[in-house]
Amino acid sequence: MTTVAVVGGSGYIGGELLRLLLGHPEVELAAVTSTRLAGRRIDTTHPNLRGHTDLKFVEPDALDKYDAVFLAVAHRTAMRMVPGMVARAGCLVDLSADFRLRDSGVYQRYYDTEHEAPQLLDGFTPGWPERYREQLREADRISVPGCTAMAGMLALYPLAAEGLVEPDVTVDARTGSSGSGAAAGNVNLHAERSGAMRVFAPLRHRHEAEIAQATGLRVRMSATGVEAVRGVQVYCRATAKDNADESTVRQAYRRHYGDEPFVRVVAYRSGGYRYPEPKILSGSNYCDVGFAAEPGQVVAIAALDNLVKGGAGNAVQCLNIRRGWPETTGLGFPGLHPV
Amino acid sequence: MTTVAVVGGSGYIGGELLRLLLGHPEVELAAVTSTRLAGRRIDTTHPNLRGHTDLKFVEPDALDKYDAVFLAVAHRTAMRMVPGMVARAGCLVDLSADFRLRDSGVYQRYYDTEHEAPQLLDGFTPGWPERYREQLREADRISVPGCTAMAGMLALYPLAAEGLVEPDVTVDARTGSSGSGAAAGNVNLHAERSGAMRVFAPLRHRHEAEIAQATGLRVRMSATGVEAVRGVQVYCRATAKDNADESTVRQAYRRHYGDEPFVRVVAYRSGGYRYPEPKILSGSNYCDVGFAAEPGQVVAIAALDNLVKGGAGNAVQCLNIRRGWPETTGLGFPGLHPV
Amino acid sequence: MTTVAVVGGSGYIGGELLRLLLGHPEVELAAVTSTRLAGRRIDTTHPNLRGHTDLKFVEPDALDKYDAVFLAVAHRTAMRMVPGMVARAGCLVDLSADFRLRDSGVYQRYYDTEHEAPQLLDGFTPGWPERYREQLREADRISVPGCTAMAGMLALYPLAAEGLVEPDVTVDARTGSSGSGAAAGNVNLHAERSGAMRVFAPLRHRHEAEIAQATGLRVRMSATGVEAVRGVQVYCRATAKDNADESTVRQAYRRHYGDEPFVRVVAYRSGGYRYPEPKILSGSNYCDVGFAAEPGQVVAIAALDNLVKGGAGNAVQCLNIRRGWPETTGLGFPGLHPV
Amino acid sequence: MTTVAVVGGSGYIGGELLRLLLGHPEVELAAVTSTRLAGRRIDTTHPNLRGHTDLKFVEPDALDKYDAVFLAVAHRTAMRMVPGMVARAGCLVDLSADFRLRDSGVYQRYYDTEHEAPQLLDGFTPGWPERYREQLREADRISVPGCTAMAGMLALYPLAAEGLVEPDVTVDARTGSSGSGAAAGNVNLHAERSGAMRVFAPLRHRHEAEIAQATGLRVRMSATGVEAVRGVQVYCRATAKDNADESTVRQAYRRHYGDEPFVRVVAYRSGGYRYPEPKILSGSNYCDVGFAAEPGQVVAIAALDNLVKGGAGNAVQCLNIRRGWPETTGLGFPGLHPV
Amino acid sequence: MAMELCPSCRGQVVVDGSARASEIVECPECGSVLELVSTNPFALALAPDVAEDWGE
Amino acid sequence: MAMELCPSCRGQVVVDGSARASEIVECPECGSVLELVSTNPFALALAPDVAEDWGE
Ligand SMILES: NC(=O)c1ccc[n+]([C@@H]2O[C@H](COP(=O)([O-])OP(=O)(O)OC[C@H]3O[C@@H](n4cnc5c(N)ncnc54)[C@H](OP(=O)(O)O)[C@@H]3O)[C@@H](O)[C@H]2O)c1
Ligand SMILES: NC(=O)c1ccc[n+]([C@@H]2O[C@H](COP(=O)([O-])OP(=O)(O)OC[C@H]3O[C@@H](n4cnc5c(N)ncnc54)[C@H](OP(=O)(O)O)[C@@H]3O)[C@@H](O)[C@H]2O)c1
Ligand SMILES: NC(=O)c1ccc[n+]([C@@H]2O[C@H](COP(=O)([O-])OP(=O)(O)OC[C@H]3O[C@@H](n4cnc5c(N)ncnc54)[C@H](OP(=O)(O)O)[C@@H]3O)[C@@H](O)[C@H]2O)c1
Ligand SMILES: NC(=O)c1ccc[n+]([C@@H]2O[C@H](COP(=O)([O-])OP(=O)(O)OC[C@H]3O[C@@H](n4cnc5c(N)ncnc54)[C@H](OP(=O)(O)O)[C@@H]3O)[C@@H](O)[C@H]2O)c1
Ligand SMILES: [Zn+2]
Ligand SMILES: [Zn+2]
Repeated sequence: MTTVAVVGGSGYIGGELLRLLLGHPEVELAAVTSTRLAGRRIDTTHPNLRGHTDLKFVEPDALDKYDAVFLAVAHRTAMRMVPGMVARAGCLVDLSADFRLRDSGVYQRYYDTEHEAPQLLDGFTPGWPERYREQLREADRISVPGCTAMAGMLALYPLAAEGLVEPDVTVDARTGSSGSGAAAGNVNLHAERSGAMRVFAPLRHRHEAEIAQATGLRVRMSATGVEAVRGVQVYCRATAKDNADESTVRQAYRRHYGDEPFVRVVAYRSGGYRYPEPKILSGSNYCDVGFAAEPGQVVAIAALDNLVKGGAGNAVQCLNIRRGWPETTGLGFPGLHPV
Repeated sequence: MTTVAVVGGSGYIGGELLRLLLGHPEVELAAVTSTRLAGRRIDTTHPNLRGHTDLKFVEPDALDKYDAVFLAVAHRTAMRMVPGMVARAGCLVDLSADFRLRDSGVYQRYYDTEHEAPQLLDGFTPGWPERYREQLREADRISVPGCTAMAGMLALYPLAAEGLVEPDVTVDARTGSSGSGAAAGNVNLHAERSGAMRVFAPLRHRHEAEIAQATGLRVRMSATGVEAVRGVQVYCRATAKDNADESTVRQAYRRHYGDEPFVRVVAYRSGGYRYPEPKILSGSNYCDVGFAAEPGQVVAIAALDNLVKGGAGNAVQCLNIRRGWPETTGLGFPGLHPV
Repeated sequence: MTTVAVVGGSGYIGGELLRLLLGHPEVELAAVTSTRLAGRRIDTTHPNLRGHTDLKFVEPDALDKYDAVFLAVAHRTAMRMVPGMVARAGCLVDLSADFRLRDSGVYQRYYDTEHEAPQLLDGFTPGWPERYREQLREADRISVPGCTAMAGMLALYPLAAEGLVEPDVTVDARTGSSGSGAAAGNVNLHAERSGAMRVFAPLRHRHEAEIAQATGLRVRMSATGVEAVRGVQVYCRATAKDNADESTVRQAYRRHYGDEPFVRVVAYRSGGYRYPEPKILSGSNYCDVGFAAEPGQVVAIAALDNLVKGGAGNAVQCLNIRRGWPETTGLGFPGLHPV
Repeated sequence: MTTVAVVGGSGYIGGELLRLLLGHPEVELAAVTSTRLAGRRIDTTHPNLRGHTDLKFVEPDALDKYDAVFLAVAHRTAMRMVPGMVARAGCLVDLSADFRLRDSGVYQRYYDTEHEAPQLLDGFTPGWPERYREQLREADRISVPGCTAMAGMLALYPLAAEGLVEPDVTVDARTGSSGSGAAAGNVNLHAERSGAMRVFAPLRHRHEAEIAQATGLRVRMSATGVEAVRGVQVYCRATAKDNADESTVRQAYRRHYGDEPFVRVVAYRSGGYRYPEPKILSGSNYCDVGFAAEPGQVVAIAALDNLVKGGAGNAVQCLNIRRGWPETTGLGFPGLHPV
Repeated sequence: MAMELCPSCRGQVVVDGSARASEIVECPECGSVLELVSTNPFALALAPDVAEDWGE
Repeated sequence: MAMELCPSCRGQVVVDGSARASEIVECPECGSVLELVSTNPFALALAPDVAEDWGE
């Protein structure tokens, strides 16, 4: 069995990692850390795990060595931890923003923080199976993309790679509340957040840097919180190049995703689910991508569960690749309908 | 104009009082206090009031004298404040629990706190227009019932008063999240509270003491938080006495509420709104009461907006009575459909 | 008293007109029609009106003459009705799409229907108080803009009028379920529509034609249904001209809206409500507009309640202007917080 | 492989059966019927199954013979179908109400319909693993309890069996919208049903007959629709016998459920999930049961996903027992948090 | 205009003077759909019910 | 069994060997409802659309 530890297990991404790892046939969840809740049972924080584990949180200092370690802590905390963590982890998978951007200058601009371990940036492989599958087979340091970034990357990469669109694109994200984490404050009090359409980033959403890096496009990104707990949807607009139309776009998506276990092309003629819909993906590792076009404009839409394909599920998919297991191991839940 | 001050204006009840008082033709809102936000604009906390006022919060110490003062602070804080407040207020209206229960022993049992001003209890008139209208015309100290208590009192009083039910009754409340106030903590984070059916009080909900006091019945009360921001519904069961049936119950409600401006009897044969539904009451001062019966059992149902007829609206209705204005003044909003 | 009739009173816009007109001090609601429900009480369909009216629906044929008639029927039905209706209405206010577009060719393209009364198009004044106030004072045929169109028009008109943006703009609308009306089918079943992020129009949303006509811009518009019953928010992107920046944009909005009773500029530094938020506008006639800018791009955001400023409220505001009453008459509800 | 057919596969219970059976390692889903959608792909109706199956609906007449057949059709339809179905099914599992009640007179009273196959009633084994495990090992006709009935039965059976409560109990159910099925009408339109607290059965909810039959208690049951798509919670009150208190109740639950794979006792001292919460059970086959007591009164609470442990999941659990497979086969999803 | 009593809940039902036989009237208190079975004198009876099935 | 191309999106559509003329087949990629206009050889055409009106 592959031994695994989760650092920052009390948060939302941490909890989702625990759910997936406890149900993973090849993995033994050996340790879960929390600074605030050390000594407390995990299922006190994550009630869906009652009956699935008797594990308790431990202090980060109490960590031993493991075949794989997942970091589910906030940015800044991650980069401070990583140098000391690499010795403990056969494979280190970081879910924070700290090792996603190659350029520490861009990181500083978007995160208002100087990078504390820029020398380690090159050592990380993007946790993006659809594009870095080969490299992930041997990667011992993996940096998982942000949730809305992952959706934008999957939606736009084929269009960029095939030269179907001009470089300036816009990405408008719609997101549920769990994307902000469990440590969120007053603005995420239910009475304030419920039923809202809250434009919390009208411009310059941090994930635009990741999408730009991944696709080579010039990305302008916004984000609006809508009523949902899980779920991210990105609506992307691009100027069509040459004769890019729905047919050429569909073919591009087929080529890139036809064999992918976790990306489905969803662009149907009719029905309430004709384009990517996050709610039927809750708990599943799918990213659905769709499109529409009219003369001069291509629209790409993607949806995923921010905690699964936007985070923990994607991380487990990377581990599966690294360890040579079938990529879908432990990630079989298809999503619900109705939901 | 009647000058009015609101103490504890930054909370949910406080905000609702501000909305109603700013729109009240006879009232001049003269001061609003907050300990945390003194000096800040009111509309920073209550964005629906943008364009309606330029008032800022002031320290409680900065209060002068007013024709009426509304206390919208937490229990315990209220009873500490009241002795010093009576001199400043022509009419003092308290929305906390501190002066609702005649018996300070009962108060101690339910609120785990010794009453600090029991000698003042007798001086308060219940803020219950439907039953204390005459007394309210002259009342200078008014204690407004709790939100779920008000619903239960309106549902059960006619049944008790007319001897239609045996003394043991159960009241099961369903409530939205604003009933917990703006200072609520982690459990009311949107990702935790959204879509929940949270039994937060399986027994001994505090408001059962108020309903028992109001009706003379022996009340067992529970409360479950459901997905809503505003709204309370109580589902009450009682054993029918003699031949109490739907017809006798309807007549009892007609007698008690036929002329009431803010209580409607809602028990229809069919339709999605055949029984009291909180969501169409949001923002309105209505309490809708309904019923059903089968041999041996009478069911009474009531719904209201916890911040309006369950609090601030009821308080304003009491002020209207005290000042001799038409009781509906400033309380004309009917509620929305669809909503 | 001004006598008023509502045609198509059983739908959502119809119901909202009834609520506003019943509460309007200058108006006597004389007749309400429904083909399906003639003879039935209005409050059976609109339960929030219980206790406010004993009116019943009547057949459209039973209409007499009235000072004002509001048409709240579907498009196509409206244009068939209008020729016969003009004789019955001192002032005819149509809320359908049929008389919004000057060019019947554009209408045909977007609505897939040949216009049946194109000769009447010129006789309609846009129901857009902020721009057509003077004309509305004398208008006897008024066509009220679509809900998302109104939001887009209010957001973009100042930018277009002041030459702050290039002509190509995109508008991405987020909308609640009531925008689809009461006659919607299976896709709007609660279990399907709840919690969704449904891109129902990835391109070519019908209202783009209205916004283009209103502003002279070239508009590409999409629409996504999110979890809400009422509420529309538009997120608009434009390329900045010259040195348009946040300061010049704010000044433009101030000039256009500083004196408007129902448009507020909402672009604050911080807080959960720093940009336009539909939920606090539910039931109110406000449209809040906001903005953000970075070099080369201007973002404009607007929010409103689709049934109020996006429909019935706007219609009543137009009637107020036509009849020479204070424009805010019957439209005083400010919106709720929390909600 | 065990061949399986699902009759009535286009509905909500049908769709959930398809999800579970497609993911079941021992089962081959051979046929799925629909009268309205014969010839159409299953994933057109159940978008979460895209990529999981290319099956199409077939006419019920087109059915062959199968090791197991699940009936997911409405009541009345089921009892008409069953006589002709028994020859096609090695094991016939009915999810309708038609074969749950032993007494066809009780059936008639609650369902307003004369039973058309009362001679078959005795041949059905209750689809209630926790109590009929031994009989289910050999059962070839299984009748799965109703969703809220299952919750009530699991909550109350131990109390009744151990003589801890008096016979008169009340059960108040709170339910999401999927319990009404996909064929629901106007009252379940999103704009009407969203955010509601709709008492659709103030008394005499049909499932009270099943709970009474299962426990020997005299049950009075109500049901209120709240905002959720999946999820049922029952809040049950009973009069304590002798010295039944929280300790004796907990022990009774331990004895009955300590070894049960799908029933957890959830009654904690504190936290937002201290009592059974449906939302963390969405998609899982758990029923969580909890309790509270005060002198004279015992409260029992249970929660489950109406489509899983309240229907399709329970049906699959019964099939697992019948076929001698581990009872948890294909039912491993634990539920999500946050959700 | 006449004031009649609803046969279901005995609430007051306003019957318009010009109402014709078999016209439908709703009781404002209980919502029962009533039929005017006679006009001289006025008499109301419950109109046949459309069954509502809420689902489970 | 034959593999045909969807006339709308050119996706692969599986046509069962026993399929009869005018039978309806759905394209798994774009959801178009297609009609088998001929069986020898197989040919698919878009079936007449049922218009969807989403409301405003
Ligand atoms: N949420 C998403 O959708 C998502 C998706 C992809 C990646 N990520 C990334 O993954 C990382 C973790 O994100 P997250 O959403 O899991 O954040 P989170 O829920 O806020 O948890 C992060 C850490 O915050 C602490 N924490 C949790 N609850 C708290 C509370 N109530 N009060 C104070 N501190 C609390 C915990 O550390 P202690 O227990 O040690 O105190 C926890 O490990 C971040 O770097 C984020 O950018 C998030
Ligand atoms: N909510 C209801 O439905 C309801 C109904 C009827 C009666 N009541 C009663 O009315 C009173 C007020 O209730 P409420 O719901 O308005 O409570 P609340 O929102 O919690 O406000 C109460 C006080 O708490 C402080 N506060 C507000 N937000 C805070 C935050 N984020 N952090 C810390 N402190 C904060 C404020 O005082 P400072 O600004 O001075 O800090 C405020 O005056 C209570 O006695 C309650 O029992 C409530
Ligand atoms: N909804 C919005 O946000 C909005 C905003 C601005 C403008 N508008 C426009 O205003 C007009 C009315 O819109 P709406 O939203 O009020 O539409 P709606 O609710 O669908 O009502 C329109 C008409 O449809 C019929 N109807 C209502 N419920 C029905 C049902 N359950 N089954 C069958 N027919 C039913 C009614 O006519 P009968 O009673 O005669 O059968 C009603 O007058 C449209 O032209 C729309 O474009 C809508
Ligand atoms: N929903 C629950 O929570 C639940 C739980 C336990 C047991 N049950 C029981 O399981 C059975 C099925 O319940 P269900 O919730 O799955 O019901 P449902 O969704 O209404 O489906 C039942 C049948 O109705 C037809 N149908 C589906 N959608 C329709 C539409 N839009 N218009 C018209 N007809 C439509 C379908 O038959 P065709 O495709 O042949 O037309 C389908 O097989 C019932 O006996 C119920 O009592 C339900
Ligand atoms: Zn009646
Ligand atoms: Zn196709």
